[in-house]
Amino acid sequence: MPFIPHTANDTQEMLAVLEIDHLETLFEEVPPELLHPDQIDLPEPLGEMALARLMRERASQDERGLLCFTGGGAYEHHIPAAIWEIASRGEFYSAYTPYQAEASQGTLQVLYEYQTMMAGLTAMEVVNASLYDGATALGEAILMAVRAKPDCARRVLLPATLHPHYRQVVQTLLNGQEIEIVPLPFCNTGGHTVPESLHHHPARSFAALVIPQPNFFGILEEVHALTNWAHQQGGLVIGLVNPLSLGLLQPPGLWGDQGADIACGDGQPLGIPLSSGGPYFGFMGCKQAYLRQMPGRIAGRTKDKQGKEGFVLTLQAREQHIRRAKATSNICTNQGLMTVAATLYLSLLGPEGLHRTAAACHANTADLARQMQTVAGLSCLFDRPFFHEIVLQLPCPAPPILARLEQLGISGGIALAPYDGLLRDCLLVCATETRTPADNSRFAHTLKTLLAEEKGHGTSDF
Amino acid sequence: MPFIPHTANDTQEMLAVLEIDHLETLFEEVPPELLHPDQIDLPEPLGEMALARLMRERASQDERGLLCFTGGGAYEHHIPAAIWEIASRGEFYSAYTPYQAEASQGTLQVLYEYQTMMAGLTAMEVVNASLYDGATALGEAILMAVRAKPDCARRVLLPATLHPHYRQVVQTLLNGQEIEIVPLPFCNTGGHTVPESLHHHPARSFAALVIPQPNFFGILEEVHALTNWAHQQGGLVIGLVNPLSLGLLQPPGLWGDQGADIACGDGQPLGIPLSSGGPYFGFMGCKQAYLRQMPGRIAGRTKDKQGKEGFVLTLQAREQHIRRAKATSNICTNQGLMTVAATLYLSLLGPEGLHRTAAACHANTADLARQMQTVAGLSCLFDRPFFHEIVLQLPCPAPPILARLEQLGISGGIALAPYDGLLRDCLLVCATETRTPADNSRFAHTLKTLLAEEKGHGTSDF
Amino acid sequence: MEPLIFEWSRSQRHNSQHHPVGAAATENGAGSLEAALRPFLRQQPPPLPEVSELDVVRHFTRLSQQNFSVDTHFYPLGSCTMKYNPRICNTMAMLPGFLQRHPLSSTATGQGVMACLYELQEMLCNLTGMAAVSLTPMAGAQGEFAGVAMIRAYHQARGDGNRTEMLIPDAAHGTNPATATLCGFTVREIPTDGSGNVQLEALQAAVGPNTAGLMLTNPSTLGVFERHIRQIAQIIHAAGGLLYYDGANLNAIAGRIRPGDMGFDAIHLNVHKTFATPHGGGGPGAGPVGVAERLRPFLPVPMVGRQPTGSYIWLTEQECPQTIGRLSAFYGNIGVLIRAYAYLRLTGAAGMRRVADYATLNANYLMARLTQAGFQTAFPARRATHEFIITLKAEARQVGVTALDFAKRLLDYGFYAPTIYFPMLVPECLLIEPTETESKETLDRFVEAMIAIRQEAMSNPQWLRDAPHAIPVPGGGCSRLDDTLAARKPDLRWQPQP
Amino acid sequence: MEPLIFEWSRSQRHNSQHHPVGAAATENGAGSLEAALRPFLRQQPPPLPEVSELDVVRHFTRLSQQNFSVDTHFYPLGSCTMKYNPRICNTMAMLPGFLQRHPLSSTATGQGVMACLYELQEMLCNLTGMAAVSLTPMAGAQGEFAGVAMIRAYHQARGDGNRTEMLIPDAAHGTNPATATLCGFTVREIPTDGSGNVQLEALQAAVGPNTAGLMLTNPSTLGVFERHIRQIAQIIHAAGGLLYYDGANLNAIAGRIRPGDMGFDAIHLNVHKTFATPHGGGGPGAGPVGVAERLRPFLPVPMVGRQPTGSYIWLTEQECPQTIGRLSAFYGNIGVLIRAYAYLRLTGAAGMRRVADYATLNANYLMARLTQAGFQTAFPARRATHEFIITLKAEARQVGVTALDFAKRLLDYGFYAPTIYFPMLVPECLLIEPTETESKETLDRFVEAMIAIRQEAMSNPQWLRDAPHAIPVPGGGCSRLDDTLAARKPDLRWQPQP
Ligand SMILES: Cc1ncc(COP(=O)(O)O)c(C=O)c1O
Ligand SMILES: Cc1ncc(COP(=O)(O)O)c(C=O)c1O
Repeated sequence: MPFIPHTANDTQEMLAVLEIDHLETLFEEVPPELLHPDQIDLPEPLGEMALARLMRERASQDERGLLCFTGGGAYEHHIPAAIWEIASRGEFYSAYTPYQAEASQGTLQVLYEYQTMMAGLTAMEVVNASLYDGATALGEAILMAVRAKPDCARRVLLPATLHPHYRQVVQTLLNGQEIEIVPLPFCNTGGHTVPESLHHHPARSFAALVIPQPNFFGILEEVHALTNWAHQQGGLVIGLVNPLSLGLLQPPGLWGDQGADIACGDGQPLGIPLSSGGPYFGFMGCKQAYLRQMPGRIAGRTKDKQGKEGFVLTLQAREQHIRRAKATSNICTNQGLMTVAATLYLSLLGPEGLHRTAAACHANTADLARQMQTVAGLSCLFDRPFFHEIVLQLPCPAPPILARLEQLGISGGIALAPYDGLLRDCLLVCATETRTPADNSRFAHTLKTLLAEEKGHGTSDF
Repeated sequence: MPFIPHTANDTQEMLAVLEIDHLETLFEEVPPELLHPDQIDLPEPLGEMALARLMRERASQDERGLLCFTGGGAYEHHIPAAIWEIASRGEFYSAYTPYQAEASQGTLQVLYEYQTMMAGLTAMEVVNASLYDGATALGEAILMAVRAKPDCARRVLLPATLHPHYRQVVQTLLNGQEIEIVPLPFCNTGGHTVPESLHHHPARSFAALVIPQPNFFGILEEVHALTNWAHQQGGLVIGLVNPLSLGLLQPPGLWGDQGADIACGDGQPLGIPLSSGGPYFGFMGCKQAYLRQMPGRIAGRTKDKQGKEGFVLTLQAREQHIRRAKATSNICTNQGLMTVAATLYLSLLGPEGLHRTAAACHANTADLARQMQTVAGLSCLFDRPFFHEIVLQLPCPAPPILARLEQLGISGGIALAPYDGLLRDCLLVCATETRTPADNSRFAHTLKTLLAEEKGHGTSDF
Repeated sequence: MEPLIFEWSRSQRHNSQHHPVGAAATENGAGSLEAALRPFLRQQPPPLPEVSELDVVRHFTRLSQQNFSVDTHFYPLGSCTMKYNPRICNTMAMLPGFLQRHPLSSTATGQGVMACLYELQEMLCNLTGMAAVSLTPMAGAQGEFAGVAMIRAYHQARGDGNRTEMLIPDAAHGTNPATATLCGFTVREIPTDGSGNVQLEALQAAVGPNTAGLMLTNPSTLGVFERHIRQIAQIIHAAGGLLYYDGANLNAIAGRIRPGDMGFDAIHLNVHKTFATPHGGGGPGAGPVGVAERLRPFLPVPMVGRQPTGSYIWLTEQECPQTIGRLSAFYGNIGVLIRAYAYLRLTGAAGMRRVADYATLNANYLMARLTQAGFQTAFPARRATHEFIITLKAEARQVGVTALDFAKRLLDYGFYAPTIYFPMLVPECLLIEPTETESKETLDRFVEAMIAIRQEAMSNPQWLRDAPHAIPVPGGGCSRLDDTLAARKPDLRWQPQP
Repeated sequence: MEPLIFEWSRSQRHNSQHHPVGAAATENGAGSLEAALRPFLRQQPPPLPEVSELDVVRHFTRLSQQNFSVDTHFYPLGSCTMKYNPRICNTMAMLPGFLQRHPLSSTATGQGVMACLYELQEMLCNLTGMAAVSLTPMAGAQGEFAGVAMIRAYHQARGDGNRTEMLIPDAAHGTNPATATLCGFTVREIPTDGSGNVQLEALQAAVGPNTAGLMLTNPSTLGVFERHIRQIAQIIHAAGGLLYYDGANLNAIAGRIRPGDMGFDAIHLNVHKTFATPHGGGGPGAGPVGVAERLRPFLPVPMVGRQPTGSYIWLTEQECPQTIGRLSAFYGNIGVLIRAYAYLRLTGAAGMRRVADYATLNANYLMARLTQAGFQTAFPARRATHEFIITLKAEARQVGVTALDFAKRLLDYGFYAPTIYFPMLVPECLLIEPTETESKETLDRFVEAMIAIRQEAMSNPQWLRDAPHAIPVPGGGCSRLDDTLAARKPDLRWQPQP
């Protein structure tokens, strides 16, 4: 029997100890009408060999070797081989949440190191041991901010420059909480949230302002002005950041005069494979003052009976298994193994590697922007500083172009029309450090050709 | 610097301890004319990211997903995933030969378990810890037999049913040794070595008879008669076996009345990927009596100072690092990690799994033979019992057919003409447990179509 | 103790093999970033360690060895179902074709993975007896959130706006009440009776026009099967409420009993329990939700749909306008779901049934052996399901050793400890779940260890209170760690000595 | 101690997930094999363990943890070059496209791997200054075999049949004389002088018309560079012999000094030393051979050739009629060669030079520190190359502790021991090779440990003689193992208790 070690003999001996004759008897307390008499309708079991053949076929169906210029919250980055060779080790991969600290020092020390690195990266005082993903981390951050600011209205300011999926997830998570989401418009030319446009939100009329940096369009927000303004109104600032960008960009802990109060985001860029969208991980850090409002697990350093240092999960009184209905969140299982990978990633790259990677991402996208602007009919939609992702204005709808690009081996970005009617014919593209100038020109040339064809069609249709 | 941890500061400090200023000074004892002044002409270094891209391109060039019916000494088998997930663990993979036994008990215990399993499988009394591959193992076995039989002529009987590459390797290895290789012909209809045909080799006229089972053509040799005959002549018997077949077939240790004296072969079928031909591993076992003639490393069980059991490399007095010019072989590094994989394989399959796998291989090939014989123009060349590999007689030369098959996604076997002029238009094929009846009929149907085309061509050419 | 990675750090130690090279990186590198970007740049490099690749490999390899895990130790952690995670499932999920796909690339490039997900939806429907399944929740607790949010949406859609109360048995897992609160409900606890069942009278008394529903685990976290489940369902449904199933314990019944047949309206499953996806030291998992027909419109998106042509598409807000919405930026923990899919294809229906049978056999056998050895179980009159509870209150009274002391001492014997102090209503409890993948010999060895520890407790209780003494990890591990100190003076990140 | 896998075994315990299923397997399974096969079937199933997949995973995972390895420990094993094996090289070699290819499938399906091999041949030529390279030898010793066989073939091809003697310095590695014998030569040892060089007079006296050649390592296994190499080459060549280079120590000079320039006619390389392919606990490695022009015709086959069209082909006996022949059933250890190729592409020429520089710096630094600490080196007047020798003969005389005792005690400190008692001519020696991938801090910690052990030796020599005491592996490992017992009563396989 696959994965069940019992021999017929074992089963007999064990039943004998129980003084019963049949396995069925074990279910005697179950009302008989609930015992499903027949085989449930699942496909016949496969051996490992047949399964492997099936899965290899499925995976190779999806293996296109596309040249990837698509970002939008998930990015193709170089993932050092050592990461998954180590993170996949059985002792990490098949362990549970480290409830028994003494038998889980490895995992706990990694978490402590992870928290330290992420705290350094974001310039936040404390960081938790992960949440599900960037979008839910933002949702949790808002809940946390509202809890922390009982003197403010249960409202949160959410810029329209936020990733639309994140906005949707936040909406889902806040639905039961009577928290109002107040959308903030963005500047048509700059693609950013204009600080001056917020003046009609009075003090204490909101618990938090969310600042995505870079925002969904790749544009850099005026984080200092926004942060200072929100603080002046008595609200908290939640910085939503791409952790890789922090190799280069100012960390949320240093925004404005006092720094953001909560930082969160998606850890995918730190060594996590794209994998159709998950598993990734959410990270969250905050000022010390809000520590006991923070959701999620936290590892801490302590001492053992001999006075030696060691690690435990701590501050559990915030969590559901202790505080139950009054917990800071319902989260239990988080994305542990992904933080192991991220810790490996940050260790392997170090400050220099992270800086260079972020710089290369940006330089490659800048090069892509330059190359694209030489193509007739193409332009960059926004004129403000960006990081590593840009919106291209096409002379025609993007979806058919994207489909053609894909046939030609290029994953050409994200059509923005479905998200915002105003962004018709717009394409969100990025070139990470994995792209080369040659890749960029292949993209530009292919697009040029396609646009020319498209125009030809247009004319002949006319 | 990749993989060199020295900071500029470290280098300075270390040079200071040495009281020198430049790294170059370290080479001051080298005659200056030998110090290559310029960069040697190698490609520019790549970062890991660029390397990964290059290697993925190369690997995907070779990734054809061919349906494999090719055997001939290397077989596509199901490899349980657990094997390489564990064998690739750093502690196995990055360790050296376990010279310091106390710090290498893991590797040594695996070797001891490996030796036990292989001894059981082959029914030999002792087994070593691996040789390079099956062909060199055979070469070593012959050298060993000649050493062990100083009273016999330095001759060895080598059936023509042996894998031709093995014959070539043996030739290479024996070249310096003045050992004569006496080829034995095979039966045209049976594809085997006929015991009765050996009578003209008198007693002590050879040190060993090699018996490949199954032989290169997949045919089963008359191992009992051959073994008994050789022993009567005072020669040793070397059984060359496919270890997977021993899940089903009689082990060399039980051949004839006394059993083969030495067993060897290639371990590839036991969980080792095809990998274009290597790394595989050679195995060798023998009767206790010849233990001290055996080449290669051997792990043994012993006791520690506390009387606890533990493992060491033992009987090193046979080996080059002790015995030097008088060693049983020059082998030093062997194929350690492959034996770890094989031990995992044999543990996961167990006697039942190995038996079933061998039976499935054979049944699939039998099914293939049946299906092929329904194709007009195709027949099986030999009429004797076979295991898991057969020779098909085609009505036309095999190479162009093979090329066409490959284009159609089938790796269709091995053309035998290059090896033996008498086997013109012959194809050696096998269907392991990884093939299904549907795969077999796809092969048969494709071949049928190709032969029909070929015939069409033939006629039109006429 | 292994030093912290930061202690290995040396300024300027680089792994240049991971530095991007090439024109863009060098020519337009940090030095020459456009002037426009300058005001946004960080002044100080982030304080990350500067270590070599070898340092990293050694450090984290050694840390890994300082863990217990299913791959190395028996891990009878009740409620967590720590069973063997077949390596093939991992290997397959790590195939480059699956790993490399961008979530926003077209469905044309994702038919392989979507086929797996679609079939997984179907299989889970069949296995649980529910009408439809959404795979998107990223763990059990998020599955619960989705389920409870659907219940809320259902009542709202019917204009039934006063159903503000969620009923939850006192034995429930903490995520149940936490989730109910998060969804805006008030939690009302329902007591458990002496044999581990929900007190029906109390339940009957609690229901009313405010009742949104009841959240239940069955088998419960007390390790018994709730026999009155059909009555309970009737009571709740009669009151206009819905029944939520916490599927964390499905391993006990999968393939034999279906939550749908018990009358549940919404359920979540823990693939990282029942379907052998690895726990990863605390995730990632996945918590698919299933619903009865009437909740179908509210399922979280995206889901995978199949077109008449046979090709797969994502179902989103467009196709499901009443959905409770999205729960993650993309599609949930796809890689984890692939592992679960692979596992289910390996077992099939017969295999799942065997899982339930042998998980139950192992638990009952272990319970019987421990009972024979003199341990006291929480519900001696009941059959265990896949887990059961031992209470050490007698030992605590007698010699003053606690469940915690027992747990710590087990570590010395090379066994991970069972869950302790949960469920809260049983004093000094150990919740023990052996799972079906453990052999009789392992259970027997565990019994021997328990007996030995009990003897130690009697003869030298201090020895237990001081445990662990020598955990079998390299270097012998640490002794008991001070949780109170950790919480009192939180030290949550390393800081360089000034 | 971890029990043997056989002790976990229980009759009828199967992993049916690894049983072939389907029509052929069941219908034509063992029971119904053709009658013709019956006489060939084994009567008793092979005595393999019957264990579950979980047993297997746990057992071998735990065994792995009972090893020191480069990934976990400093491993200064002289002559063996235990440096960091970049994980990327392994990951790339394990790509399915490389793993799945059958060796006898057509070259059309192998252009990817053959491109790597061809370029590797070229790179090794350039790096070593040789005219041509064959990659087929499967380890260093087989490379030596190929080299010496080529020397033999060369003399034979010239009708120079009396060259029956191979000269080998007394410091040489055991594989050198063993190989010479295997190739049919008589070995003649050449003594080493007091500063580690070959005694030129002795060499001069030894050469003659019987001299087939000289096998030399440079830098030698004494950890010094043979300064008179050009003179030596001249002496050998003048006598009509050829010069063989044992490339095991190439790590000391790669990228800076080329064996070809030194006058060598044939060389082998150890990819599992210089090119960072993992040692795998004793292999697989690979031992490519390179030759000067005059030996080219004799290179072992197959090699990779490139056609004018740019496509790659195998060169075999057809194209190379004078070849010494085949050395393996197929093409050698391709997977290992792919790792070496990947490594060389990562380093390039500049990187290889840095390897030599820093391997040398580390060795000299460590030697200097140990000398300062009072240890006696074998050749104090010489620069170390990438390795050096400490002799403990003073300590042995003084307090009766041996190199073996030191080695065993180092294990307790978490360091793998240096090579001991080799080369044989230095009494109580430790051959120490730190390699370039180790940091200064690690070397410093090693020095501290050596000093501490020396103090222990002085104050309590028995403590060393009883070492190791507590090796940092789970469970603390074993104490010193009895080699003599092992050889006297060989116990080479487990047998069930009768
Ligand atoms: C009974 C029960 N319900 C819910 C959960 C929560 O599941 P998750 O940890 O996946 O969020 C758990 C997990 O421990 C559980 O045991
Ligand atoms: C100097 C020297 N020569 C030759 C060899 C033999 O190489 P291999 O072990 O790869 O056969 C070694 C390996 O230890 C060595 O150190």
